Amino acid sequence: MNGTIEAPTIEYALLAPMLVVFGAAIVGVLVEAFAPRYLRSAIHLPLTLLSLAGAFALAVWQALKGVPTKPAAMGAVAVDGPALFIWGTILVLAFVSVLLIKDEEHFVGSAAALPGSAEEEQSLVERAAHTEVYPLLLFAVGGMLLFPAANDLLVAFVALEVMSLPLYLLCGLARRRRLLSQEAAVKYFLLGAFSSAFFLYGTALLYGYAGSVDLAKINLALGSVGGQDTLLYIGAAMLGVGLLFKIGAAPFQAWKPDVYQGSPTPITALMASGTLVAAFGALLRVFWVGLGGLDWDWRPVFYGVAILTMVVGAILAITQTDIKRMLAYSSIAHGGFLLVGVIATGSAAQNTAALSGLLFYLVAYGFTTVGAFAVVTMVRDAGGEAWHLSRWAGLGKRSPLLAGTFAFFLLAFAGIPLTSGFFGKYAVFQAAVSGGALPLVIVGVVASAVAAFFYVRVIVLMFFSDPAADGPSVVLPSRGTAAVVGIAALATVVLGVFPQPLLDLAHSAAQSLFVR
Amino acid sequence: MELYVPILVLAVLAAGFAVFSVGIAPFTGPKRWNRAKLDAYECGIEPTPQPVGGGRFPLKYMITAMLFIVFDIEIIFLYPWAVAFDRLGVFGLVEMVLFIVTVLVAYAYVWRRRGLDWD
Amino acid sequence: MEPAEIIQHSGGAIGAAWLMIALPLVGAAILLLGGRRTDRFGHLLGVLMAVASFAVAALSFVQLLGLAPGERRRGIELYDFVPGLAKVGLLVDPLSISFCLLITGVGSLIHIYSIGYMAHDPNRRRFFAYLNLFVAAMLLLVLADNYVALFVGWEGVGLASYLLIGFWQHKPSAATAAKKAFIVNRVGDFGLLIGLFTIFATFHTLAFNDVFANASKASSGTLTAIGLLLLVGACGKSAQLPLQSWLLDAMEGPTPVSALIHAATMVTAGVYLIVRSGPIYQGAETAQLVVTIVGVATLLAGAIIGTAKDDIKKALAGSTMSQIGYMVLAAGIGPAGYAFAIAHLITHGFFKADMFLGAGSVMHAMNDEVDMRKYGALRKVMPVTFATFAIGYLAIIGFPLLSGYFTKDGIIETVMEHNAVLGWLAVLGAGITGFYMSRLVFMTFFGAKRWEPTAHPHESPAVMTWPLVILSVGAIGLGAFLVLGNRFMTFLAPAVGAPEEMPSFHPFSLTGLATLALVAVGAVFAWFRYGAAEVPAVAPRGSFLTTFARRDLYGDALNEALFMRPGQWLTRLAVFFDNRGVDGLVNGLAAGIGGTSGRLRRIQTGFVRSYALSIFLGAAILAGAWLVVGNL
Amino acid sequence: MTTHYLVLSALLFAIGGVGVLVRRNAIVVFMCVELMLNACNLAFVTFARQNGNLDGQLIAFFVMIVAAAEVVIGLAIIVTIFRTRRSASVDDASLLKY
Repeated sequence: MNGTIEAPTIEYALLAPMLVVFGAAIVGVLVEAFAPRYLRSAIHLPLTLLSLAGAFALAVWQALKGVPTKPAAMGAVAVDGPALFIWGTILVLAFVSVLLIKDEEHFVGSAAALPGSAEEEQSLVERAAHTEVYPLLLFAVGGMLLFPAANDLLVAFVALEVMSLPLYLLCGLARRRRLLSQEAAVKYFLLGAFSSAFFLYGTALLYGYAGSVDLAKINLALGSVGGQDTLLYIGAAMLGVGLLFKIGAAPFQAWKPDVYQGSPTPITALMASGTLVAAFGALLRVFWVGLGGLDWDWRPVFYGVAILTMVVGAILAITQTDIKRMLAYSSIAHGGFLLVGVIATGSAAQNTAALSGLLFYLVAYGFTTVGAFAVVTMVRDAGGEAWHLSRWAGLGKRSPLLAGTFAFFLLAFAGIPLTSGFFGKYAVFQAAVSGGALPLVIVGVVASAVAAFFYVRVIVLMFFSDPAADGPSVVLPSRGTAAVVGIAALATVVLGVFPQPLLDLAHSAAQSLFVR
Repeated sequence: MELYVPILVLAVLAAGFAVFSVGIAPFTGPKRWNRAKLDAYECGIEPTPQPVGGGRFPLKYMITAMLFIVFDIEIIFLYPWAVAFDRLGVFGLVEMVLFIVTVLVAYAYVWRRRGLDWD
Repeated sequence: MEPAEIIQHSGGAIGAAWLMIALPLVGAAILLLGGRRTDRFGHLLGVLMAVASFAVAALSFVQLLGLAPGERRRGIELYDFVPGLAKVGLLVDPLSISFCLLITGVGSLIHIYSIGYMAHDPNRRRFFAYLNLFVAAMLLLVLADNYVALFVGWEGVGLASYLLIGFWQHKPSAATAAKKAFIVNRVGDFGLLIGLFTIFATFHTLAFNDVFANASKASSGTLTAIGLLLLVGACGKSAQLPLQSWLLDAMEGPTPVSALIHAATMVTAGVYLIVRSGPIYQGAETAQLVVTIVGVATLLAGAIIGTAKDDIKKALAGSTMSQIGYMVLAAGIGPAGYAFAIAHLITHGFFKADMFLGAGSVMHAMNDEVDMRKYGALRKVMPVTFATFAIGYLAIIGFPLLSGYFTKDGIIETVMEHNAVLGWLAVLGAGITGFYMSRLVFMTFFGAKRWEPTAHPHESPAVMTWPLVILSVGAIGLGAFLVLGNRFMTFLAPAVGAPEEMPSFHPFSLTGLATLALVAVGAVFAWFRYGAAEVPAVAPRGSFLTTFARRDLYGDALNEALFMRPGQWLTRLAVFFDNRGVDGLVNGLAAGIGGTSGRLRRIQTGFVRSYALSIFLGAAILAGAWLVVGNL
Repeated sequence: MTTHYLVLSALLFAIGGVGVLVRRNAIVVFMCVELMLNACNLAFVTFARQNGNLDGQLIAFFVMIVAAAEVVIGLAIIVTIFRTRRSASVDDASLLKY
């Protein structure tokens, strides 16, 4: 009972972007507590945007100052090149998504009020609003930042939950189609909790195997511990379940269409971009760093998962009649394309190529998908957003600019040259080919072709079908939405025409690979 | 062993007093009957008829219950800290203050949003 | 003489050649994104951008002239598009700079003219935005140093053309015409695209420099295939047979558009493509032969169509087809014809734009009436328009010493040396040109007044007439300037090569005299039919030939039979399958995928427990697979 | 000796997992998830003893906190949908499908 425990060193400067976001979230809660109702959103919006921008600036500053070569906070968090790149991506995408949230009344005024009840009427009359959306979103973004940087499995688990829990709530807050929204929240929550239990059990088994949850130590143990391979394999598989669930890889994809459809569209946009980026970052770190020595074992498994994911995503997208479900399946298929890059490991140079390809793809896809969902928010009829595809018929004749932009996003999803999507696929597939995964790339190309068929079908529907007489109207976008669509379209064009700067950036971020 | 003798004596005394008090009461006290004495004890409130199987309780208790769970379990971290706080030094203190402040923020939110109001 | 090497360049106006594209592009972006806020100065900004672009082009030209002839092919590297696969850069050489000067010069004049022409249109700003967009795309097309960027420009001008033809969307005919142009161009673009794929498959690159350097190593079969596919693209864009039908309908667009896009510049993109791809064609004689045949056929067809149209713009459109036919014909001959093809292209750009704008000026004065049978005797009312139009007219029929005389006769002479049959057909075409152009002029400016009672013709404002005057100056002198002393051929030689022996100019060769005689016969015949005689207000029924010509030689009927009907059958087939419940998929494979999809999506039951089951089973499979793989 | 605890933990995890699959009441489903988390805790504590370090015990604390947060959020969501639908059965919430 004597002697002091040495205080751990924590590199606050390195963690600053995350701390800023979490700090702003906590301040946001205080605003909710103490600010009068009419002032809340006026405070929240600048607070949220400023904190995201500030965190981004800090991340950039960190990257300029030099990328650290050792994990921070006693090995718990690794702020390395890829992590900084992913942080930047998530922060920008979150910033854009917030602009979308700000814009329209996507969120219910009083979540506790029964749909159609007098209580709800009352909340509408009072123009009540759940401004908690902003702090919740900041907490989720904070979790997204921590997840891909987590260098031990406990931190990863906590980050996973910090990221997911606010999202479960946000899913259930749609103003329109409350039943669908609540259903989405319940489904996402139950399945998310279920899958994170798998992740935790995997963590427990790996802890049993290696005696530590630190990724570097687990990797060291791979060579030295013998005779407990069953623990290791099952543990790795369980970890995989938790991570693949968040990505939406088959056979863990079932939640994605339902949740994407039911959630408020801005939240869907955030999930489809930010969460996917964060989850891929974490998957890469866990499997490349923690289980890097085991790649001969996990690669065939991921091989199968990638094929299944691409096929399921592309084929099921074809018969969708709901625009948001269609985009959800498209997101599943893109998850599959990205998994192709995860498998393309090998020499250090090969890893760098694969990683930089993945990073580029994530940025490109993130922007395009946020833009696509932003367009979805603008096409409305009496019941809210018009989700059914038949309602989109002839949109090109009524609002050619909007339909043209959406068509452009779809072409980017399909990977047509001169859009950002092309270079994403190109970079990832090229890395996969040089990594010896040619069959996988062939499946990928075929799946892209199948998916392209559906995207083109939507374009044809928009431009060459006659509009319905009582078709949906396109609301005049507010500045926020217009900015989102504009930014997304610009990013899609610029990355399609001038991909080199970002490819270079991704390459230099990937150069050092993940620290150990 | 010597160390525990006083405790043992105290325990015996306490137990003896309890047994003695309860045992002597029926013989010494007055015996006047009324309905209220036979009813179940509910803090002085008149008992309400309950459906079979316990029935359902109003949702308003749920929020209280949830708040209890959260704040109760957060405090788990105070125990390890309390045990080793002198060895953790200033760093431990600062971290714990940060932790408590964060919990207090949540508490403030609940309080301001009337989560603590009974009705 | 072989083309010169491309030299990497930086600095000076040529180094800033990208500005030529960027300036109008920025203009278009500002006008389109700025919305109504830019209404007040939109047209001025559009003009400014076009003129600025011209200034850059002119400075580049001057800088290029300052270099030794062998060093006049300057490559400008912009950036690596795909590392190791495609670099994007510009190629400033005598060929592309000629086009740049034409596009920005004539383009600027037409921008200025449009200020007056579109003065009362509420959407004038949008019009200028599209015009700027067009200029940028067209410049990209000609400045690109590789086929990818060329294709981007190619699609860009197609888009601008589509938007501008359909500019008056409220007119159903304009919307239909825009759609038609779009679809017919898709056929051409498809050919071009396959051609580009073939080039890439053969040479593993799409950069001009590398493709042309290796062209001689490819088999002539491959080169022929590539040449024919590129020709399909050229036919679509340049309205050559059999993809000509869209051009006549495209006259639904505002007249400045017809002048700029459908006369002076965009429709000549096909000629540019063929000339630029010279090294490919020179290894493929069959392809060259097909090019010349297409050219001759189109020049005759266009001329015949021109004779029968009463709509002044459609008559001019027929003439455009015909003149481009001449250029294609010359381009098909090889280095001997390239200089004349491009020279004619440039002079044609001037005199045809001049006449189109003149026609616009007439329409402007006549309440947008286009039927020439309702014109007549306008020369006194609109003296400036008449004078400039007459110069354009004399230039196109090849009146001695005017522009057309030098460039068109140059083509005819060259073709005659190459192949006498084609040559005489070209002479015949010139004769018909003399007839229909005279008919047009006599019906419009001479004879009796056949005006509608509401018409009060007047001369157009100065902002419209000055461009006419400038263009007509070009129509007078440019031909002589370019052709005499083989000035243009020498200038162009480093870019496209030149024949071993420079042609010498004979003022009164046999061919030249024959041409002049035929043209004179045509003009005199037209005078008696339309100048001296009464022109009926309603077109007489006419012979079978007239009907044939009026119906655009049944081009539409042919298209309908060749493309539309099969397309419709395909659609019906698809609908048939659709009705059979296979989700509107066209062929068996897709139907199979669709069916699979339809069945598979039932797995998504909506029950959260079945999703959990899939996760649970997935976890079991994953763990099982891991154990199996790990213990192998 | 610790093997027994590990087997118990695996059994609990499996019971929880199957419970999620077979029970209809959302609350019970959720309790099964919590059971899985507690199975993990048992495994952590056992491994901590086996490996002779305290990390596992520490992790158990964190897991409890996270589980508590999850309970609160889960109950909020479930109660909301229960109030709307007057049913806590997870099978009733199946509007989103195909």
